[in-house]
Amino acid sequence: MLTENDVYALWITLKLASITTIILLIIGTPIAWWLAKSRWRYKFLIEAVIALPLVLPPTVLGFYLLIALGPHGPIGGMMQALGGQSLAFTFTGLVIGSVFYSMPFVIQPLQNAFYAMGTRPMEVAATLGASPLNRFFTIAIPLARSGFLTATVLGFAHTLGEFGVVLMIGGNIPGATQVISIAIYDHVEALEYTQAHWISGSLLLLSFFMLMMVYAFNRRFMVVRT
Amino acid sequence: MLTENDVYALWITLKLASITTIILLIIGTPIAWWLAKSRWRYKFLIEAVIALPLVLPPTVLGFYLLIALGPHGPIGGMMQALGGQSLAFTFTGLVIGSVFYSMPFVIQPLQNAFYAMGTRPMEVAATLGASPLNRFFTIAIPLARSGFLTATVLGFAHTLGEFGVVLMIGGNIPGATQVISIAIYDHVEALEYTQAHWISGSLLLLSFFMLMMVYAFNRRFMVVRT
Amino acid sequence: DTIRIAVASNFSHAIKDIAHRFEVQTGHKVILIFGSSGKHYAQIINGAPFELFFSADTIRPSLLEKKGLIQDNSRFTYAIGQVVLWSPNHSLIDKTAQILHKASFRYLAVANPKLAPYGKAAQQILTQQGLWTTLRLRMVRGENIGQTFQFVKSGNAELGFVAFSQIKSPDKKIKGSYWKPDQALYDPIQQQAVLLKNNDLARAFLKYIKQDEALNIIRAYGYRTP
Amino acid sequence: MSIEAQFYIDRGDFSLDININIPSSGVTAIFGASGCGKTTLLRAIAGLEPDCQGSLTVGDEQWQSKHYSLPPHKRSIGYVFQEPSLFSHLNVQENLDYGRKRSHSSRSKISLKHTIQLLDLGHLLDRKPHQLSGGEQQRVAIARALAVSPAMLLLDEPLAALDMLRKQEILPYLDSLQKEFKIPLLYVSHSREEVAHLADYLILLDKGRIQATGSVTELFSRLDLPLAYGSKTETVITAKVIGYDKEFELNFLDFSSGYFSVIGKPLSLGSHTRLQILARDVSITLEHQSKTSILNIFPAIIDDMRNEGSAQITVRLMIGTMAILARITRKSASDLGLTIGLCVYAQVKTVALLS
Amino acid sequence: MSIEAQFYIDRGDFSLDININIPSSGVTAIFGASGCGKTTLLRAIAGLEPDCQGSLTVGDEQWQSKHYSLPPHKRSIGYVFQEPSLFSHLNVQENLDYGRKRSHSSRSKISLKHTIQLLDLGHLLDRKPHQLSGGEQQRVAIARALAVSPAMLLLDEPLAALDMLRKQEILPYLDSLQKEFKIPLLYVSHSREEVAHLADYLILLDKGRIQATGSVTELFSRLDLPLAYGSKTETVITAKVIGYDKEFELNFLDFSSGYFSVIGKPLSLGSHTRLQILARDVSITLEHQSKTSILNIFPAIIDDMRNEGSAQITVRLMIGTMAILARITRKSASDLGLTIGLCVYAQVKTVALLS
Ligand SMILES: Nc1ncnc2c1ncn2[C@@H]1O[C@H](COP(=O)(O)OP(=O)(O)OP(=O)(O)O)[C@@H](O)[C@H]1O
Ligand SMILES: Nc1ncnc2c1ncn2[C@@H]1O[C@H](COP(=O)(O)OP(=O)(O)OP(=O)(O)O)[C@@H](O)[C@H]1O
Ligand SMILES: [Mg+2]
Ligand SMILES: [Mg+2]
Repeated sequence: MLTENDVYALWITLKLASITTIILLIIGTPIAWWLAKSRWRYKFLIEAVIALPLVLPPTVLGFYLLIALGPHGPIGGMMQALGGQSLAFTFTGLVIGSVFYSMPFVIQPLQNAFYAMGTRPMEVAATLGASPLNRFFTIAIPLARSGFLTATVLGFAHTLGEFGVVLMIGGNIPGATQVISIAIYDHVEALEYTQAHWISGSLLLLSFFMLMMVYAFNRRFMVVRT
Repeated sequence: MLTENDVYALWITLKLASITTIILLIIGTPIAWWLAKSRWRYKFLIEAVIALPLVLPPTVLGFYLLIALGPHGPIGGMMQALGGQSLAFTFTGLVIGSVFYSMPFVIQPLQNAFYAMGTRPMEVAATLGASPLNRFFTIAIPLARSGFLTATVLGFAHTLGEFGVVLMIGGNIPGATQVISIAIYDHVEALEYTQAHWISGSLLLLSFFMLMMVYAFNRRFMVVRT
Repeated sequence: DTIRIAVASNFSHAIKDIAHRFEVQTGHKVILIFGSSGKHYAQIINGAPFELFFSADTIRPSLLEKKGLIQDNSRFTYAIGQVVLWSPNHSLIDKTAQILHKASFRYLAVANPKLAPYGKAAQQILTQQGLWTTLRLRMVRGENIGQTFQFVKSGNAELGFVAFSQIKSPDKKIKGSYWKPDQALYDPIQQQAVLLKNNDLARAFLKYIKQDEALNIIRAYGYRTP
Repeated sequence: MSIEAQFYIDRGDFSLDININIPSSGVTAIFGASGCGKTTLLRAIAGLEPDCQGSLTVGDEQWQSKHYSLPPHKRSIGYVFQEPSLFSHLNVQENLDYGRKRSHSSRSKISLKHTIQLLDLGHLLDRKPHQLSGGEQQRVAIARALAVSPAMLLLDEPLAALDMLRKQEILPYLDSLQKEFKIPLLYVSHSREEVAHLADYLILLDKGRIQATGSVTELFSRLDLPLAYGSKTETVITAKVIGYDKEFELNFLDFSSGYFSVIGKPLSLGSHTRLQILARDVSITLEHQSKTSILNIFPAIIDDMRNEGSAQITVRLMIGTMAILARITRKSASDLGLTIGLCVYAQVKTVALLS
Repeated sequence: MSIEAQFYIDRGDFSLDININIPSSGVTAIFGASGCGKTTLLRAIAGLEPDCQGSLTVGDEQWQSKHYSLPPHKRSIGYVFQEPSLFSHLNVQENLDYGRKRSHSSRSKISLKHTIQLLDLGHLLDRKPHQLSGGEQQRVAIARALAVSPAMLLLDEPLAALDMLRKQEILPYLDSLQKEFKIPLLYVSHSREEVAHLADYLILLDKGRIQATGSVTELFSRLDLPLAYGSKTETVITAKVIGYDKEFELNFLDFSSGYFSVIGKPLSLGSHTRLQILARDVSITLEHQSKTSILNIFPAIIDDMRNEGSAQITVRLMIGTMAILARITRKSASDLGLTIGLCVYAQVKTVALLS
């Protein structure tokens, strides 16, 4: 059975995953577009940097983020100098960490989708009077639909299951920064297996339904290519 | 400075990531192809299931895998009935866990790439006398190149940084199942921060060079679309 | 009022019990944050909002003390852990743990001696018996004592050195067979707590935990008290 | 030996339902309005329409029957799609080699070198498809299909994107291939000119159904088919070479009831050749006229007249046993008092050699 | 007002280097072999070639100069690409609406309804592009470009994939649009017929360079251009409507030195119209002949004769001050003893109204 804490953790998790995914889509889309279309010689350096956060174990990445966000770290120090609060152990901190960590899962599929689209549809839209921004929204995004789907699913799911980073910079504070993945982990650690099974089961079921809906819905809007 | 153990862990990590990626590409490619091309009504169920392992925190997933591999679990029980050994705490077990966990990162980009290709190139190849398998290798795979690149990078990097699952079912046996991510984690936990920085730095540098090479190399073979 | 207490995972059951009573008696709220002590340490030096820290060892509290991050003279030992060799199999372990000498098992689970005091204790016990090197290849190492327990519990390791507190709880009978080594065989596993902030409620909690009511609970969960 | 096809494909708005017998040698043109099912028919023959029901026999091989369908890669065909459809990851040379390497046809090979030369692809071999112009892509696609040395060629408007001069080079080449290698050729085209030039046999499609099939000679002179309307009505006839005038480069070609003088290179004596006469090139006079630049003038009898509902009429003239069509204004017909059965002279301004 | 373009694009193997002045009204045809740079030129005008250097002035607007290039979406053009290039995620209706919604042209709108009807797209509006045949896609692409109500139309072989009947419907429609809305039309085509029908002005391209520019009338009667060769040499002349014969549906069209009788619907009296005369349709006689179905016979003087190195010669005849080309066999020329300066009769079998 779910405790009140667990329910709250689930709520925080969904909030975190949604916000992270939205932010990732917002900042990832222009980056992916640029990566797909730019002819800059040293683009590959940026591409390599984007995939880097992946190779560090999440807890370690979280550790470094913690140092960076902490009062002695560059970001945290800056925040404090500006009179702001430290971001560590806050929900905002969680969002920053998750965004950082799930970035490649959003950018890479989008980049591929934009690339596969070719230049022609955008040229046609331009001759039909659509401004760059307008054609980006009315042509590029719909045509990159399956890339967006993948990006969203991977980004969202990865943030759901995200753990190490969140544990480190979130501080696992129930009701504030404890997400469901850590709640399950805590139950497992505390040998409360039944509880762990329950939450895992609910999470899986919920995710399965969400994913199923997304994919089933997507079928209807598939862009057919020949 | 890297200890002998760390170097060995790095070696095991690279071995694990390579083998996992290869296995994932081998089993992921046909699945992705099927998902991209099939017109089966309930395909979306399979698509949802494939993305599921993502939503569980890795440690918890590892926990369930551990139970499954154990003597009372379905897989472990079967193995024992067949007279085999338990897979937990072996390198093979690690590979199984990693494959399971990194699956969606390989399948999704491939599926998108196959989908974006459309049907025409394969039809043309057929009329030119290429058998289904032959045209799959000579047409579909090269055209899905950027999908393969993404799948490989995401799969490999994710396995490199993989941690929870490996920690759980690997047993962290130095020289056998201790991977570099756990080694860094251990250093962090043991407050040996300097050591942790060193290994993280080396891993990042190594990964950066590998990624850079891959992307730089890829530039030359990009399939241009208009 | 509310206080936040970072607690080593292995002490979770006992402290939940204690905190609950404390809450009932005082009407204040206690938020418990479980995790590994290494992580908590890293978080505390980076400004985590904890009032109290219940570590699994003595090292981290004394380091914090050295750094001047705790309230003066607040460091004290709240519990002393006991290590046991345990197996869910009722007949595996006899009173003298002959099985260790016979080595008739595939895996022995031990917590990482570098990270977990229980692992260090196990190491001391085995070294004294001249088994540490001979059994090395059969040992699987849990990152912490919780994971070590899971290795054994899931049946993947036949037996392992776990915390007595993990198999003993006030209301349940111990399942399986175990051997409780003499206290003299290893350095006492002192678990220390420190007060991080000058907070009245936190001081009240510390006061409460030193009273008999709390000490009884601690003992009922398989710890000794100083 | 022939190609027998019976296909049924249902797509809701559109269905293809045909039963045809295509000669397995020579050129068969498929003609019809946009959207009438030409591409669909070719795809069905190539085995690319999975929902196609019916049967297909090519020579003595059964390619499709009720319960069986030979997979496309085992059908020895060369297919030029309506869009060039080059492999974007291969350069031109590799595109050309793709099919050639996989061709296990035992028949004598079409020389790739010659094809490359004729389609003027030599300077493009290292290019990737996106570096080619539309017409260049189309030429590569044609060469790629030919390189397979297939047992049958399916061409879907292969020359649509090419200029006149290029067409005039490629058409005779396709024709010669077909003759030399005995490859039946199925050819979709919107151009009556191309069809008249190249085709022996014609399939007229309309909304997924066969409207008419037959030899080009036959169909082109039938007044009841849409072919006879528009500005390009023509007659195609077969004649025998009986002589050559070296000085003026004129061939003399005998048909049942007279001979034509037709300009061109000397044809081999005694051989049969195809001639095209556009109805618009035929004028009618009541008297035999001399001192005119028109060389081919024949006595003829008016066999039929059909008003096209405009200012023109189409007149069928019998020169002996041969029918040709003439298109003249209603005014001329009235001025000259033309009626069926009247004896007149047919003046043929231009006769084109088709083969 | 006119369109002045000076472009330089370098692609290694190929470079486009032109400097032209295109009339900003009427139809300008771009003609040239496959790969000569026609598509590249249109793309440069549309602003789609980023590496294009030079300048472009359209009317009084500067679209490109050394340091500035008006972005493509601000150039009020309608562009039909060589491939249909429909938006695959939109259905036909949405494709058509895409440009129309974004068109902020103040000029009077082209009626989409009428375009749909004329291009016969009514039954396809709900379809996605992959459900259309090649020609159907092409028609949608044309309608989509027109729906923008652009200030200039760029058409890259828009009719290549269409059948004859369809072409005959669309050509006059394009022509009427151009007249009614005063939209200059740049038209790439490989078909001399289409060009003769539609174009006022002609640009001949060869390997990225201008080979010739000028009015169709002028270029089509120049013997030194490749246009004058091949089977389709023609003359285009302008004449004035002076009368109509209702019964036989004949227009009488006055040119400087006589009049033509041409079939067709009544033209408005006094208006000027364009006529096409194919060289192959003109025969020469020494005497005036009657009792012939040929209506248009004029006295003429031989102005020039050019041997095409074959059995035919092209003769330029002056009918008064108007030049027309005739193509006859060398044998006829020799039989009739034709020489420059000789007085003869030109018999014109067919005169086509172009506009
Ligand atoms: N990316 C490129 N790199 C190099 N050459 C190119 C590239 N794109 C086009 N070309 C060349 O530029 C020339 C002009 O191409 P363009 O498409 O303008 O020809 P076109 O006149 O439209 O021909 P077509 O009638 O075949 O469509 C061609 O010779 C072509 O090979
Ligand atoms: N996927 C589809 N769904 C529904 N209708 C389709 C589909 N594909 C093609 N059609 C319709 O089938 C008919 C035949 O198409 P086909 O491509 O064979 O025509 P076509 O004769 O080749 O025409 P064109 O000369 O324009 O290329 C067309 O009316 C087209 O609209
Ligand atoms: Mg077609
Ligand atoms: Mg072109």
